[in-house]
Amino acid sequence: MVSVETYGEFETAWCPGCGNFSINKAMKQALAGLGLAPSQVLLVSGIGQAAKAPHYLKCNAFNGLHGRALPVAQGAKLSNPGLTVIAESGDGCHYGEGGNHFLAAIRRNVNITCLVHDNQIYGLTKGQASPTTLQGQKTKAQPMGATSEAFNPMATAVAMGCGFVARGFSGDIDHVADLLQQAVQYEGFALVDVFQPCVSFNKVNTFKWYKDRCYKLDESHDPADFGQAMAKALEFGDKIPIGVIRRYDKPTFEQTAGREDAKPLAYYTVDRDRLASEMLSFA
Amino acid sequence: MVSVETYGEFETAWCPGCGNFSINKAMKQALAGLGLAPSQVLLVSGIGQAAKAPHYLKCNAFNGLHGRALPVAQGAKLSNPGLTVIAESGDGCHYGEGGNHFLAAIRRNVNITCLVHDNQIYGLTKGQASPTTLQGQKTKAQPMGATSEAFNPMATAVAMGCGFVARGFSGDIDHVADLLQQAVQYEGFALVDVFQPCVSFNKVNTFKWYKDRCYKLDESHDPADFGQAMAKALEFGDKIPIGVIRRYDKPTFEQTAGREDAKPLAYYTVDRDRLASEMLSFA
Amino acid sequence: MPETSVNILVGGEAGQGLVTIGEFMAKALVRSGYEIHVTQDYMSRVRGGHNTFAIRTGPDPIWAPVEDVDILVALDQETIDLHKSQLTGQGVVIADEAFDVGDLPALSVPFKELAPKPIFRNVAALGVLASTICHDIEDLEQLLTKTFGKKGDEVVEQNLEVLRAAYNWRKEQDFVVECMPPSLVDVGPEGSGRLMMQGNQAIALGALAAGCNFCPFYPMTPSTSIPLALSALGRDLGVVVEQVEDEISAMNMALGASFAGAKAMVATSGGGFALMCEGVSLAGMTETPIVIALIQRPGPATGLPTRTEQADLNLALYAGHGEFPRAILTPGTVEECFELAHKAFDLAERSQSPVFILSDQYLADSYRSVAPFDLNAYPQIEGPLLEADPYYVRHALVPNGVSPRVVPGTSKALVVLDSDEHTPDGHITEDLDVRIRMNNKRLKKAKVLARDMFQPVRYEDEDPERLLVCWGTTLGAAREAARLLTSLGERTGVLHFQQVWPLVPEQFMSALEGAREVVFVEGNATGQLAALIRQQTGFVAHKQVLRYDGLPFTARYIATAVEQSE
Amino acid sequence: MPETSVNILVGGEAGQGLVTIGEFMAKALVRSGYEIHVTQDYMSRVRGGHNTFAIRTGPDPIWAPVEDVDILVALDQETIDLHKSQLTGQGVVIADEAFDVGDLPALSVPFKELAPKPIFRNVAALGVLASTICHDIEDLEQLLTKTFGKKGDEVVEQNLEVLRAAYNWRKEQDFVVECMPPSLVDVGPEGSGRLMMQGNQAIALGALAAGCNFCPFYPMTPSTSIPLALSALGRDLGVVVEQVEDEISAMNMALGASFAGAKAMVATSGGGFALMCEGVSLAGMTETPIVIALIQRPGPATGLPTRTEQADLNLALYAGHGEFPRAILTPGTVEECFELAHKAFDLAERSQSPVFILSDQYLADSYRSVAPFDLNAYPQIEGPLLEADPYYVRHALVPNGVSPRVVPGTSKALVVLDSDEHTPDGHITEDLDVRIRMNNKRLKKAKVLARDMFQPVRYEDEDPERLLVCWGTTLGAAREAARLLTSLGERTGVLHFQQVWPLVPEQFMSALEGAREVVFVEGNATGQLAALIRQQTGFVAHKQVLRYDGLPFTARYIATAVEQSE
Ligand SMILES: Cc1ncc(C[n+]2csc(CCOP(=O)(O)OP(=O)(O)O)c2C)c(N)n1
Ligand SMILES: Cc1ncc(C[n+]2csc(CCOP(=O)(O)OP(=O)(O)O)c2C)c(N)n1
Ligand code: SF4
Ligand code: SF4
Ligand SMILES: [Mg+2]
Ligand SMILES: [Mg+2]
Repeated sequence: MVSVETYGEFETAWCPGCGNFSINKAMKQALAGLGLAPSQVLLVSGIGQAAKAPHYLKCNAFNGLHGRALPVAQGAKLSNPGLTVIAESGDGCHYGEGGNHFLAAIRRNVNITCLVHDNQIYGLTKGQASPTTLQGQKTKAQPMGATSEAFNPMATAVAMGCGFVARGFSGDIDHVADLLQQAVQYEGFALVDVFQPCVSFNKVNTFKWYKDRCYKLDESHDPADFGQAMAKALEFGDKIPIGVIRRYDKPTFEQTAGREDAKPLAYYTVDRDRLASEMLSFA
Repeated sequence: MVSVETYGEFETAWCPGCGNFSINKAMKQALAGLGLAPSQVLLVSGIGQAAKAPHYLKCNAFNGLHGRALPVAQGAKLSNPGLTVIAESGDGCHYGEGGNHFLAAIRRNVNITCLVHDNQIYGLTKGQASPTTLQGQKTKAQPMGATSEAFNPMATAVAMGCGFVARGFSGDIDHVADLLQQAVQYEGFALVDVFQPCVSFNKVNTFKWYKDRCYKLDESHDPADFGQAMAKALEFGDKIPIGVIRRYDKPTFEQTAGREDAKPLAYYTVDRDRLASEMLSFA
Repeated sequence: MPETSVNILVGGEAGQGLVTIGEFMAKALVRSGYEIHVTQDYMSRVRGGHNTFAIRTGPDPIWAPVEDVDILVALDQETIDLHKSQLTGQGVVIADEAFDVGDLPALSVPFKELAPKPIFRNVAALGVLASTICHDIEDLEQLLTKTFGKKGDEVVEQNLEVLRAAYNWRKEQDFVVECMPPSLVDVGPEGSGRLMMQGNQAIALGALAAGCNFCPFYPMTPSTSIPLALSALGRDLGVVVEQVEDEISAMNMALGASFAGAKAMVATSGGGFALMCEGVSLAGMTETPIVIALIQRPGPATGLPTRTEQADLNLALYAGHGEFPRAILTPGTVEECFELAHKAFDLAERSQSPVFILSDQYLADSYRSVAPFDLNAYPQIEGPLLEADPYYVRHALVPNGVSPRVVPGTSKALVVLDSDEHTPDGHITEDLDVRIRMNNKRLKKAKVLARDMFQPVRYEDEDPERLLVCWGTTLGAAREAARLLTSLGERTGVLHFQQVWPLVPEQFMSALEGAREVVFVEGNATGQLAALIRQQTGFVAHKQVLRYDGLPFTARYIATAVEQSE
Repeated sequence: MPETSVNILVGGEAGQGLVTIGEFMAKALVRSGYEIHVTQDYMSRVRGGHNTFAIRTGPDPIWAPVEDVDILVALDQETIDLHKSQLTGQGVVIADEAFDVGDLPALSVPFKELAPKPIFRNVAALGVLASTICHDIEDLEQLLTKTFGKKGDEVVEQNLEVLRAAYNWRKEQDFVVECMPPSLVDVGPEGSGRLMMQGNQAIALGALAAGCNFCPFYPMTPSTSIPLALSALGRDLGVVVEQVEDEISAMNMALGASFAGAKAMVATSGGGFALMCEGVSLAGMTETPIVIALIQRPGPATGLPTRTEQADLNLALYAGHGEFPRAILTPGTVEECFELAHKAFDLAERSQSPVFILSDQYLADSYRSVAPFDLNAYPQIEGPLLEADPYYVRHALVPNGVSPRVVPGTSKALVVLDSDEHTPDGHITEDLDVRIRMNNKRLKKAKVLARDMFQPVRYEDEDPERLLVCWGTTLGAAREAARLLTSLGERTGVLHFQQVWPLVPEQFMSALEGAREVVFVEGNATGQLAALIRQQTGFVAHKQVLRYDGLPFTARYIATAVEQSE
């Protein structure tokens, strides 16, 4: 039986008080709750503070390039549909450098989870604005304030027809764990954006800032309804909803491409006779 | 006085019957209508059939790399705020290879126009699915049908808070010209997506297909209203609205960054004394 | 250089169906046992412009294009105007009677009469052409029937009628025909059994034979035909070929797949590859096998998207930041495309490194007649291990640097990769002693690659006074040029690199030092292989023949350049 | 090698304020006329781990780091454990009294008493340190007052109090201090007037002096400090510095800006630059000037993000598909960072090509004491033309290949650029004769670059038996090593390349050929400059000293390696 302990305890390179610790806990809780052994799980990350997460959990891991977690995750998942694949990285990684992959992954709908540690800042590179940094917020690199409007990943994902869109706050570990479980169980691309206070560089969006604003969506919210989902996705001010904002079923890439039950490509062998007959199409 | 003729007549490399010709006409009409001399206009494109457009119009032009029209356009505009800058390219270029720039440009809100020749296909490379190709549509490269859901640029732009979002159909040149004029006059990033039948490779979204579906938005549509705009942005079936889907005012990048009336950087000279005094901050 | 060959040039606008004529004729010739060599020259547009499809054919092997044209099939006036100067003494023009052929020997064809609708014109042209070279009409009838079969009997019948009418029309003309000499191959009722295949198709087939099963791609001429062929040939085999959002994604997705046990490949060209550079470095750091088909076209930037060049050798050699080993294979023929693609997967897996197949538009699009490959002689390449104990570490420090590679998810073992410097277990580290050890480990794998490489091959004169040194697709023209130059007086041989990296000087220095004059022949402007060989060996080329106008080499081009610089 | 120098190593966890201590101390030393050489060694994390800030200081110029530590300021126990073996005979440890210093000579500081709150500890440590090297306290008081001034009088007072208490505490200890020898510079009431500046800051300043006014960037260690300095220094000058979505955007935006008349620059490191490769090719094709500051760190892939290496020379040399000219400048000192950055804009504009400034983390982060630059001696670089007639063509075929460059929008002229091959007017073409002419035109500009380049410079022994050849940031350590080796018996000199491309062999062959033993010293594992020089000249290095553990060279490292391989 797997338990939270199965996933080990590791020394991290994170700052004391960082929200990443809670997300790490939530991840262990979620995986344990799903009964997944570490060898069944693949965490793929990019580069950033959040992207170090796969090192702090027993699992298969591919800590790749900044911004490129999603392509790697999809490649691995399509090669081994049996793996539980989670692309876990920062807001800068997934929405900044990796923005184009984010758009494409939503449309492609491969059955993976995309977990975003959203601290609304670039942590590892010491405090520049990220796509989700609020416009006007002053940072080391933006002493006059961030010039661009903040990216709203929830609204964008909902507008693009993403089938599972959720938001959490690292301050509520059980809730994040629950969202992660739902995301993994959802058949298709599932986005989980988790607010994560960066104690070192984001002096605006602090634990208290989130705590004061985040409220949980209750049953009155129907994530199957586009209008309701969009309304909640856009709510970002004194009150910010957390929970499953959008959820509905649609065919996954695996289903569309007939690869749902495909055996891992690692077991693939060429059918020589068949290939020989294909070759004759050139005759 | 400038007129449509001011912009010249050119031999093109386009297929007879292609929707690009009409967009080219509409562009000339719009620029002439705005009274802009060719030397005041900069067309920036990527690579594709649509991206050849700047060669077929008298103007300043930067026909750059596939997918990279928007960064070039923004760089040029910020260097010379007096130029009318239009980033004109195909759906593959702007939404595919260039997807991350599309997201960032909306958020940055530099005062440029983004014109998309949307033929829902990759033309120049001979008929592969583009981001806007409908799911399941069969192409040369997707003989089993396109696997991803189609990208909805209108809904994405509206969800992201884009200030000007419009759609046209090359079958109605005057209307496209009008949209382009409004887009250029709009202060900020303006998106104009124009349906453009590709007679060579898109056998589904033909002239007739568009003609049968497109209807013009009338006064009853209020582009200032998010909900209405989103509803229209999502309408893509038997009926497809064309016109200005979304429009509202917000500060441009130039305004936020205090560069609205900046003189062209080409006239810039270093203020040596000032720089010398800045240098002393290292003492 | 073939004893006898006929060079047929079909020219016209894009969209006029010249490729259809060319492909039918070429296929018919292959089925009848002839050798062919097709050179496609087309513009970066969908309609209009001026494109050509040149079939050089005959009973003997043909290695390269030639300038001289024996039969000019002109679908438009421009084709006549542009190419009439290439017509040989025995040459003939096949053109619509409305075109102005001047006083050229011509078959002025009444296409309007022969083809009821414009759409049938190319079949009519095919009929006239086939008849002009005395090709058996039954062979073409079979081909057309097979090809149009799925469009229904009526379509087939209409096409056959036009074909016959055109074929017979030519026969009735008062026109002396030099028939092709008979082919040297036994042709049974099913044809010669030989295949008509392009370089890129052979790369796809070789990859499939090696076990390739994953290819994410972003379309880019002239590489796109590789994923398309992989998809067409491999769909029923379970091969995953998916168009993705950009080249960065293609490369990273391929690495994710390779990590998870797929045999992955990407295919692209210059600009697309430039975007993959960071990913190449990731492959180097994570020791993930990846095969990269880099099909060159002239740059810089978008350049000439549909033409040929050999200017990205340096890029392939140094792409990606940091230092790590790689191999670069450079096929010279369609057969080598197959063989080297197969080998590329072997090398990638055995060195856990990026391996390049560096070809170019000329060979990519060039059809040749090849014998069917004996697939059993080319086994599926061994993949990674499926089993390991739970204490497995991915980058164990083993003597040759190649650690046992296990796949995640097929055993209890945990497999960890990191783009940061890492300890043998794959976890991030900033221990600088470990850094040195891991960097050495990775670089050591260069030896594994060097031990098992394709030696440069000598062709033609074995003890020449003059040696033409070339790599990749220039082989054929160099061989023909060597024969031409030998016939002009100086014994000339060829040294061909079908692998340009790593280089093992012992394999070729005696050849370089044995010739009085060593001429490097490269399809670029700066002599990239010559510079590399100087860097590695100190040997300085005596002469260079460079071409960078977008067209492939010919024997005449090389011979003229060599003689002029005498 | 300085006659007398003191090496102070401040070590501790990230977040403990060691950089604050180091910067204050270094600044105070500079103001007092001392030379300094700061080496920063830090981990890729925000808190914890082990970082050091080493100040080597003395009255004479200092060129490189050393291993030996004279004063070890240990903010944590780990610093003592890791660095105690580096302590010299006269060395001393400054550490909290709670730490275990064993039998090392130590000042065990009662930080709890001296600093009322933990946040003041680094000021307390600063006080003890300054007092240990007999640095005048008033100087530090001024500095603290100036720095904390904007935080209010109370903060200033609190800090000053702690500083004084710590300073005086040390004085009361029974501890013999070897004071620093006096500085050689006249120090007025305003200090020495010298600047404390890092390599990257000097690059930014040099760029601004040249007229740089546009820098889109994506953050990447160790390059980010360039845009940050450009922004801080240039904001009021009207310079546009904007963080963008990715490096691809940064490069293309910079090219759009350059086209429109800005003096544009990008700054990045390995992986970020890999993403810019396609854009480099675009600059080459469109002949758009662009300055690229490529600040190296160890690869492959993410590698060691905060350490140093010189392994991207080949990448800079060959980045981008196709063939086009470029220049690569490799500063060896902070002064050269300024000078070469200025020159880079000149070369970029005069050759309409990409020009690289290739530095690395070591020099990027290294503070030095420099004299203020005489800005009037470095004029703003001439930009493109603002006027042309309406018949202007952008790529006119002129003898040296450099066509007059006009900006769009400032005259009636239309300016057209194309990434495809183009006619002189910038419009797309597939005319293959034009292709040859345009390719030749572009390549010809290499001559313009070669005519006006930085010659390699000789240092130390002018007629040495042994020559250390190095490039970029290795200069200082090589000079110190040359002196050390000379003192050990063999006359040793240095040849430093501050520009590695283009290379003009006449400028350095006599130096290479004049020495009995030529040793290439490079911060990479494969000897990239040595290979390049062999490629260009045939000269083969006799010996190589390579380092790739992420740390900068020292004289001892080089001398030991040279001697060991004897
Ligand atoms: C191609 C590339 N560009 C830039 C970087 C530098 N870089 C590393 S992490 C990072 C931002 C991290 O921000 P985020 O993804 O939000 O993660 P966080 O550290 O905040 O958790 C950047 C810009 C890089 N490693 N690679
Ligand atoms: C980096 C790069 N990748 C791929 C290509 C090949 N390419 C050229 S145009 C094009 C697609 C064009 O589609 P779209 O933008 O929709 O334009 P259209 O031709 O349909 O007008 C592609 C994939 C390229 N030139 N550069
Ligand atoms: S820098 Fe911010 S995000 Fe990174 S570990 Fe520290 S608190 Fe967390
Ligand atoms: S291929 Fe399509 S988009 Fe391109 S010119 Fe032809 S019809 Fe137009
Ligand atoms: Mg972040
Ligand atoms: Mg398109």
